[in-house]
Amino acid sequence: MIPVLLFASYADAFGARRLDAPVGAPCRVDTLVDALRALPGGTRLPAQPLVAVNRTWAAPDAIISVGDEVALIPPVAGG
Amino acid sequence: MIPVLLFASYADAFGARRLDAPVGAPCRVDTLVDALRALPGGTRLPAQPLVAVNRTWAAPDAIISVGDEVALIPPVAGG
Amino acid sequence: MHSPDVRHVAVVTDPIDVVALLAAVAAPSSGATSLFLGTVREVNDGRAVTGIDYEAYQPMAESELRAIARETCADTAGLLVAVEHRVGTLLVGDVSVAIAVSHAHRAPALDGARRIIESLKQRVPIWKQEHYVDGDRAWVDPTTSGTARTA
Amino acid sequence: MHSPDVRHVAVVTDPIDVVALLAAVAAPSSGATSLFLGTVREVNDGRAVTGIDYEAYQPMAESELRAIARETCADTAGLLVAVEHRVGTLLVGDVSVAIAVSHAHRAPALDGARRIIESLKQRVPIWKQEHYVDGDRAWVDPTTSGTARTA
Repeated sequence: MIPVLLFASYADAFGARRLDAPVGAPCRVDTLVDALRALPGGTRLPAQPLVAVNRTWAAPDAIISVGDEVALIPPVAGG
Repeated sequence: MIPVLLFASYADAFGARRLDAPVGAPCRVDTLVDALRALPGGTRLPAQPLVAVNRTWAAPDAIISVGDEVALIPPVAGG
Repeated sequence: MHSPDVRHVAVVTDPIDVVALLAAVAAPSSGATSLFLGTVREVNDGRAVTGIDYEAYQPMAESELRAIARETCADTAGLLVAVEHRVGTLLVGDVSVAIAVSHAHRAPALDGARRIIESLKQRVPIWKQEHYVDGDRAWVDPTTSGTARTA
Repeated sequence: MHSPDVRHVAVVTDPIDVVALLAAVAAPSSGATSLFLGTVREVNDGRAVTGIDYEAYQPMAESELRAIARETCADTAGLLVAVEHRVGTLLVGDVSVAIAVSHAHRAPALDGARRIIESLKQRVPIWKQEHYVDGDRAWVDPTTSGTARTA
């Protein structure tokens, strides 16, 4: 299980601000996203949601390690 | 005689903030400038100094009438 | 990465002190200062707005803001930058973001402020949920040029 | 020529109140505000400056500033503008000019402030005499990219 932080519309979609993705580390970012998509509310994710690992933007093929801080990032709308 | 307002480096050049140009109204702006150039300090004017008539930029061939507010404008440097 | 030209970066909940931000980029070497303010406006996409909830992934938002400020300063020697973004519930007229940039000359100061607000909107993890007069709320989604209605 | 979008234009001798200028362009319809400040800096053209005397042809300077503000607002619907230029003796760090522009969106607000400072430097009858550390003084002449020494 990999803990994932959720924000804004994604927190609304999953009904939580944090959840455990049913996948083990190490794994690729896109593997984590697929695991999240299978959870209740996961169908509301876009095709390629943004992910941050350790507070840095992560590509779909980046590797998540045990202990990493992982966040699923909705389309940003600051300013 | 046409009264002329002077500012900044032109006031320094003529040693006055206001003087009477030795020319009668009505006259052209460039005629006024030539008259000013003949006065002590007038050689320090550039080839085509800017002139304002009634607080509006005036072309060399504009006509100055009796009672107009005439100003000789050094290169502007606001901001 | 040490960067003394980035004078201040923060994501805050209190109202932004614009005068303090300007003071943060004041310097005897500065001849021009550009301040950009984002404010909550009463209408968006034709709907009457009463307020906005701003939410941030706080630590990443601050680090992204700081990275933007550093990159901007690195590309233009002599820039001084201070940035704050506010989160929480803001009302119409409230300042949501303030970007202060100073430089010896005006063009770099003006360009710097513009670059920072454009980058901020691209890559800083902050979100806003608009509150409408009819009680509806929606997260703003710039990727669809609109909003995703909730509940 | 009536122009309610030009909220405030003045050539003043007292210090410029930047907060008041921002308040003058605040509106529920505004989503972005751009403020430009010109400040006296300690060095110009490589010479150490202690202060600047600003002089204006006051009534024409105000009418030219107002014309610039009106033309800018006329070309971009929805802009709100407030401008002050200070004259008299200013010291290093003092604000000589402040231009506040607001709009629903950021690009017009940023473009508006830039246009006004550029136009101001072209056509508003204001002059500055720099005071140097060595006691010398000179009127700044942008047409020669330098200064005309006096005395």
